[in-house]
Amino acid sequence: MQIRILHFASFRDAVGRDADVRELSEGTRVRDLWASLGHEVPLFARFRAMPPAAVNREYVSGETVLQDGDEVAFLPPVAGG
Amino acid sequence: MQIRILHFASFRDAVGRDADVRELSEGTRVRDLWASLGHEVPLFARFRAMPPAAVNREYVSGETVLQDGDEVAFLPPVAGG
Amino acid sequence: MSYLTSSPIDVASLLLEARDSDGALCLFLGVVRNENEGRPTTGIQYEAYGSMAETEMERIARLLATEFPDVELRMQHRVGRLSVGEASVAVVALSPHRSEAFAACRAAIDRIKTTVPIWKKEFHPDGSSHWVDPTKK
Amino acid sequence: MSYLTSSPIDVASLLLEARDSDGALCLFLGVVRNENEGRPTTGIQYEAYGSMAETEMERIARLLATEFPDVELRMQHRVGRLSVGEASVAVVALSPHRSEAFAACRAAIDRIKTTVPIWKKEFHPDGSSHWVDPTKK
Repeated sequence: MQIRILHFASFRDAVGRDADVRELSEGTRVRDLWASLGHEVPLFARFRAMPPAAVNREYVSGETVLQDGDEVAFLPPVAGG
Repeated sequence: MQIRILHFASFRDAVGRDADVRELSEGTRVRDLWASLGHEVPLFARFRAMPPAAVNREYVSGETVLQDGDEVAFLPPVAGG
Repeated sequence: MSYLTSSPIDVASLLLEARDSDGALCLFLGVVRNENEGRPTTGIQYEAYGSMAETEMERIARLLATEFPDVELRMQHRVGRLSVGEASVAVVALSPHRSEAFAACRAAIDRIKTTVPIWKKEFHPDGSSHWVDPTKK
Repeated sequence: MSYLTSSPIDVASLLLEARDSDGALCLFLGVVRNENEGRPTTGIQYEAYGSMAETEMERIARLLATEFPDVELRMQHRVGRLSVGEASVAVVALSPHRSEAFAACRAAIDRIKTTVPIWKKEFHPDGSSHWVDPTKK
């Protein structure tokens, strides 16, 4: 199955792109995806805990199982206002 | 000595005028003036306690001794805002 | 600028020109409602002991400047006959951070309502009217 | 109306048209300051995860409508590059009485800052810039 990952703010700067498309095996959880990104992005590897994550524009927990077509984002600390 | 009394809102309605000039003897306190008004204005006689009073546009206590030329006002419950 | 006005409050101009250090602005507007204490209202007449009201609002401003040294405060109270939907009072508090802006704005309107010699007469649909007494609730 | 805007926030239009039952209006404006955490700032770039930010602000509005049933809430957040003195966010709470107007307005801005996916990059006089991380204080 295929999912889309969006990168924002400092995470986009660290990845160097604002989006990635990725093939995942069935049953992949949000936290599995974060762990695999940690092998590619040095900034991500430095996080002790997974940052807030969203699937299809809603906050989700790391246990959420990803589905084909999902839009996933890991969110740097928000700073609106 | 002579003082001026201003009447506002419901107190003006009760008195029928918005100001009075009055001759007072030396040493008259604010609360003495209120008591004497109570003999003339039925609404005032119904007050158990003296309402807030101002002399020359500042809140004062009933013990304040009036001076010649003072501008005195007894204030109905304020309701700004 | 005087604190009392008999013209409609110019809210836009009260909001203008924050200091460069201001990160937060809190505005409170009191608005004439269509009912009070369950009775329908068509309008309100605000009457002030003008010179004392100015003195008293200046005193409130001075005290709040001491309590909230980083806050710039602007206040205006309307007098005269107002219709439903018109603003009777405006308070603007500007400050570097939002906590003091909210706190100073709230403190200002609370004190205005408690100590400034302003009275209001409410008018009702049947043509009757009465002076509002907030102590009788 | 969408919650995000890339144009200057039109505060006047956010203040328009109280309901006849509204006696209180509380506006909060977040404004770009000239310094943050002791460092001078020349401007801020606001970036949003737009579609999710809209969803999240809608969720905040829905929750606050439950917590403050008498309050009408209006919110807008600016995105893009802003200069010192420009408004980045506006919250308006209208209600019959002032307590709920203040409380709902404060709750809204607090939640916007906590959960809406918006980020800001601060620019400094020396040309450098950095993403603000409120968790590192």
